[in-house]
Amino acid sequence: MKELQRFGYPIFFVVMAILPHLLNSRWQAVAITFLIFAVVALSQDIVLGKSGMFNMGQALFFGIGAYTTAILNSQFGWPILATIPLAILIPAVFGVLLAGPIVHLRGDYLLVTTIGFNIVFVQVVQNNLGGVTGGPNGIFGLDSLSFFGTDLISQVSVYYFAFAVLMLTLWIMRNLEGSKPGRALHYLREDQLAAESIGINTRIYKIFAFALGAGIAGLAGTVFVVQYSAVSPEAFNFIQSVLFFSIVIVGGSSVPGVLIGVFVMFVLPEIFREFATWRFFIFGFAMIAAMILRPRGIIPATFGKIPKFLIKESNHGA
Amino acid sequence: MDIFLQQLANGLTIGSMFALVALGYTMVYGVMRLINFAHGDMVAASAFVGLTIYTQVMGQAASLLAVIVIFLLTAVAMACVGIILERIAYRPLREAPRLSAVVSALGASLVIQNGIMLIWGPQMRIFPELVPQISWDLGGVVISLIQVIILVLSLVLMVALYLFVEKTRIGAAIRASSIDQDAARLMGINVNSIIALIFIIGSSLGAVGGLFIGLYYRGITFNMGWQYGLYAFVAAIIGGIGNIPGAMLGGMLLGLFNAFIAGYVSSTWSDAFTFILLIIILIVRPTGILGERVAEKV
Amino acid sequence: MVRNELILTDVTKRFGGLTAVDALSFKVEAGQIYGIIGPNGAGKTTVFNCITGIYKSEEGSVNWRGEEIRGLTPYQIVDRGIVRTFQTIRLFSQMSVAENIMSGRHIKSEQKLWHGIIHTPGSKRDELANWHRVEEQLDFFNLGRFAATPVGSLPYGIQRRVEMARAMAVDPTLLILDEPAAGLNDKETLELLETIFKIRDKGVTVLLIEHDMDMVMEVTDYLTVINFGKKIAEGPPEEIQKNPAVIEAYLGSEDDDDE
Amino acid sequence: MKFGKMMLALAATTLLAVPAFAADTLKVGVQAPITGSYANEGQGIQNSVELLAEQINAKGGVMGRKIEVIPCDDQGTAMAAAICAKDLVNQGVSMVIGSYTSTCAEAAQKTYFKAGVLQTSDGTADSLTEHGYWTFLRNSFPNSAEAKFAANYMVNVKKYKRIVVISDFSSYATGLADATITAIKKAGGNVVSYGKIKANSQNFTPLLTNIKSKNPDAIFFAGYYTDGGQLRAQQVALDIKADFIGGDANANPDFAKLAGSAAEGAYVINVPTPEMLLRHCQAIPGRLQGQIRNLAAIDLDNHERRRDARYYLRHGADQELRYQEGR
Repeated sequence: MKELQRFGYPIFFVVMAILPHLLNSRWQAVAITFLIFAVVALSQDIVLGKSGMFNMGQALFFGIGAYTTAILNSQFGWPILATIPLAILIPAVFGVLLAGPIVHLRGDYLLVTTIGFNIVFVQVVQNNLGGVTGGPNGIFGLDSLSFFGTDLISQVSVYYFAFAVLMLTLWIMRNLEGSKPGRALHYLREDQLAAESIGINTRIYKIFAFALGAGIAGLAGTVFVVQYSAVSPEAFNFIQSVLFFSIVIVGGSSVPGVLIGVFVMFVLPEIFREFATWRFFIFGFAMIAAMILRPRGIIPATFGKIPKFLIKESNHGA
Repeated sequence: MDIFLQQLANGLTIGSMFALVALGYTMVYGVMRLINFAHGDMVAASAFVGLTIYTQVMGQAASLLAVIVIFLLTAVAMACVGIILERIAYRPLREAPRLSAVVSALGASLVIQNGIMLIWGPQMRIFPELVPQISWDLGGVVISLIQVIILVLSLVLMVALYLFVEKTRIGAAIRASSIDQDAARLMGINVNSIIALIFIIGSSLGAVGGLFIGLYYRGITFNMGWQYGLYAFVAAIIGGIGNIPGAMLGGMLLGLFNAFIAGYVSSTWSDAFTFILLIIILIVRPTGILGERVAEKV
Repeated sequence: MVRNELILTDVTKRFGGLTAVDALSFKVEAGQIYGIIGPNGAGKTTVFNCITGIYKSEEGSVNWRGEEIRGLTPYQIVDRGIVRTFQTIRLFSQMSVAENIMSGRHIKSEQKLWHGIIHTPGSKRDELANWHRVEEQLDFFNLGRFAATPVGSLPYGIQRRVEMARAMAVDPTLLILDEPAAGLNDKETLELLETIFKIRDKGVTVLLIEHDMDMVMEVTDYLTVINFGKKIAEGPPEEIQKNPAVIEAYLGSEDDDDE
Repeated sequence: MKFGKMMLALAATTLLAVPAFAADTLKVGVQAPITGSYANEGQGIQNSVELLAEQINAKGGVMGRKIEVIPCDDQGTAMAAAICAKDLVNQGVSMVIGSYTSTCAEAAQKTYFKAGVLQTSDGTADSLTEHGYWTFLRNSFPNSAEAKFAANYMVNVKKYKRIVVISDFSSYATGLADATITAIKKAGGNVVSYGKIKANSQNFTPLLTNIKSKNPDAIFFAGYYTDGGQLRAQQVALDIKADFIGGDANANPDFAKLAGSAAEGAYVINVPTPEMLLRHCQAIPGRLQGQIRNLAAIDLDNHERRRDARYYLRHGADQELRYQEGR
């Protein structure tokens, strides 16, 4: 495990950095979607894995981010890059507004409300609210990303943009781990009453988790727009939320776990396209088998990130 | 006024189907703390099984007796599937974190849904008109025979289930297991059998629901289970999950919401309004309308 | 300078038809080790829950340092220097001992929410300083060698210590212990007594519920005895021991189960 | 129906297939929702194309080259469609048939255009042809055309005074419904209500009860036959006397099976058979540049003697076609 941590990340980064040059355009597209999904799954992990809140509506925030970028670009002609702050901020604000009234709900009740919000969102965009969401068709033909006048059209450049966003997300996740708010989320996940009784305002931190998760998912939404030059309601429906939910649980809510989860839940089905109609039948069995073999996920969440000076000799187990 | 009554009748019909399916969720949840996401697909599967029994076993005989036999055979078949499902997908995960079992259930849902597609094909299958198309016009309110059958039979089944759980020894064992499995085990209750029984009851009720869908709407598709599952699950939550009368109430309410919102407010926004209403209910009553029947120590 | 006094006046808590705590009044003075005893189901833990904000009492007042704290949330009460442990240990069982104790530093830490996203030199300093405070608690409770061990895998007695260390990490003014000796063997109980005295010597007022009469008599300065939610006696331990009402209340109810 | 469309699609694309490179086989991609909620249609597309390819190969292929079919599952989602498009292009297809939904067609269009791969689609969204990609060919008429026909028929032929329009939430159905409403208003007709149903949700009585109170004399349904049949059945069960007019996606024998005895008297707007379309296409100068600007719809009511929709669906509506010229 320690070995994996020491060498795993550098190897991962190096492989990911050279990956697009080894792939043909189909697999480049898969790899980009992998990166986008990884970011959304990590944002879901903040809410579901780290804070233990049963959220089955993460596609909502992903969608709000994507639609924010798409609408600003198509209606107001903003360059994609300029939409990024709002694509983060607006989902985050929604995260606060929507989570505020519901975070006191326990487990499955929270689950239903998040599903509900997701369904409401899809209906809102389908019904073309305000005439800007493009209805069931979505919004097409959006601009590509451009840096100071240079359009980044090629798949490779989109890949690196998505990769940069993933790196940013990983960096935020790392910062979160080693901070007071990050630990607070762990505490409330483990035992909410104990957390309250030790002085943690769990409500604020729950909302914080939702808002942070929403902001990151929103950023992923922008990357989605860059990749597909389009948004449409079905990309952000409840089934997608179920996918992100499953990714976190199958992977186990650690960062490598979530990345492997995205690979297993998204890339593997792509690899096994040849099975055609049998694909999801087999995939369902695989999900069951994965949970039975690794009930806590492929790589379970690890705690115990404590400063070295605290670790004394004769450690018990650890 | 007659429109109101008509919507009431519509709502109660669909609501009783939701309630039947919701009972499957709530009973499993009550004992196992598991959201059995595969339940909706079991409902869809039962409609297909019922149709196959009609065409293959019954030789397309259309009589009251035939319908009853279809119901019974389907219920038995689905009960077996339910037990197998529990053995394969849930039993190994009893000690695992709760959400692992939920993902296993999602996997099972994919298996069943795609299994239906592989066996019966992706196209819509159509039920014969097994129930005569009779309807009565009661002063502007049209009620059909099948609606009456659905309503009455659902109510009978629900009351029977309620009495079974509340009044019988086995029912007491079910309730005991849902409060504390370990304590129930110590009291000599075979929790494994209770769980198997729960799956038998839940799946059979789901089978009845699935056949109702087939008989009433007649067109069945392999992926129709999702939405019934989702609505029934929501109904169970709204009523207070683990709570049997709660599931019935939740199902009925959801049916009525559906009818009145689509009928009076806006069909374009029916889902949005329905879910906003449900979220508001949960904000006001955080453990459902009737409260959940799950003990938790503070 | 306000005195560190906790004054309960006519606190009443009902659950449906049952009155768990009935017009209870008592006063804990600064520097005391104050005990609340009573038979099973007497409402002791409910009193604690009312003080620490887990329940809100229907009537009466809970006054801390001259401020009414009835109706505040648990974390607001912790912010005012009152911290508690639980009868059934409530630790963050998958997390290490050090992380558990660090949770006590939460309220003292200067970090803002956005420090969870971006670290600053200030937040890094704050983080390190708090870990050093954790180290102090590890040493004080002799838990140093378990620092990195997940709490859930430790024996019960050590878990009790971790829970107290976590509470002490808050730097409380008033420490509330709910049956701290429950489940401990004699040796561990003795250690516990010493620890409680050491905590008092740090200037922390201690309020505890205990079932074990011997231990209570030894450790407390002052006692309140409750039964069926009502106070039946109060006074120093040696007086309480002789009180006929207390003896009666305890007769035949010596079993040690939790309530 | 579907099979017919496929035949047309294949024929149309092979017409244009320029033997640019001398490969042994002619690679034909099929981009279709093989899994997901349109699995039925998707698998239908795949099977039809494979069957056709077999038949054509049995006769010696196209210009001496055998057809090789390469299917790709777009799951009905834009994301998977974009991946599919790239995959098929990589595998060297020279034409792609399918993508059942407008969304998927649109998500894939640009990739095919850049690679110079011909694409046909059942997508009816008007926007599909607005980019002007020369590689894109419709095999369905755009919504606006059917809408014009339907509106004209309802307002001027049948003289309906109170029309209700129903669609589902799909882009096809909403597009058609919106276009139809516009066309009805343009023709001076009166739309009293516009309702939406959720596809496959089966329970349409609440909406129908509401519609009943509006006393319509016609219900125009822009969705698919799977819902249309049930909608019609429930309409009759609720004793709503209005005429039922289904959009072209209702033209499926299962519509009548689903509606059961209620199918009697329902109208379905239909497109002509592929042979007719082809005949028509070949007359277009410039040879299929852009799109097939063709449509026709059948006025089922012309058959005075047999008003039963079931009859037409069973026998195929290949007689007495009334063409209406596209733009």
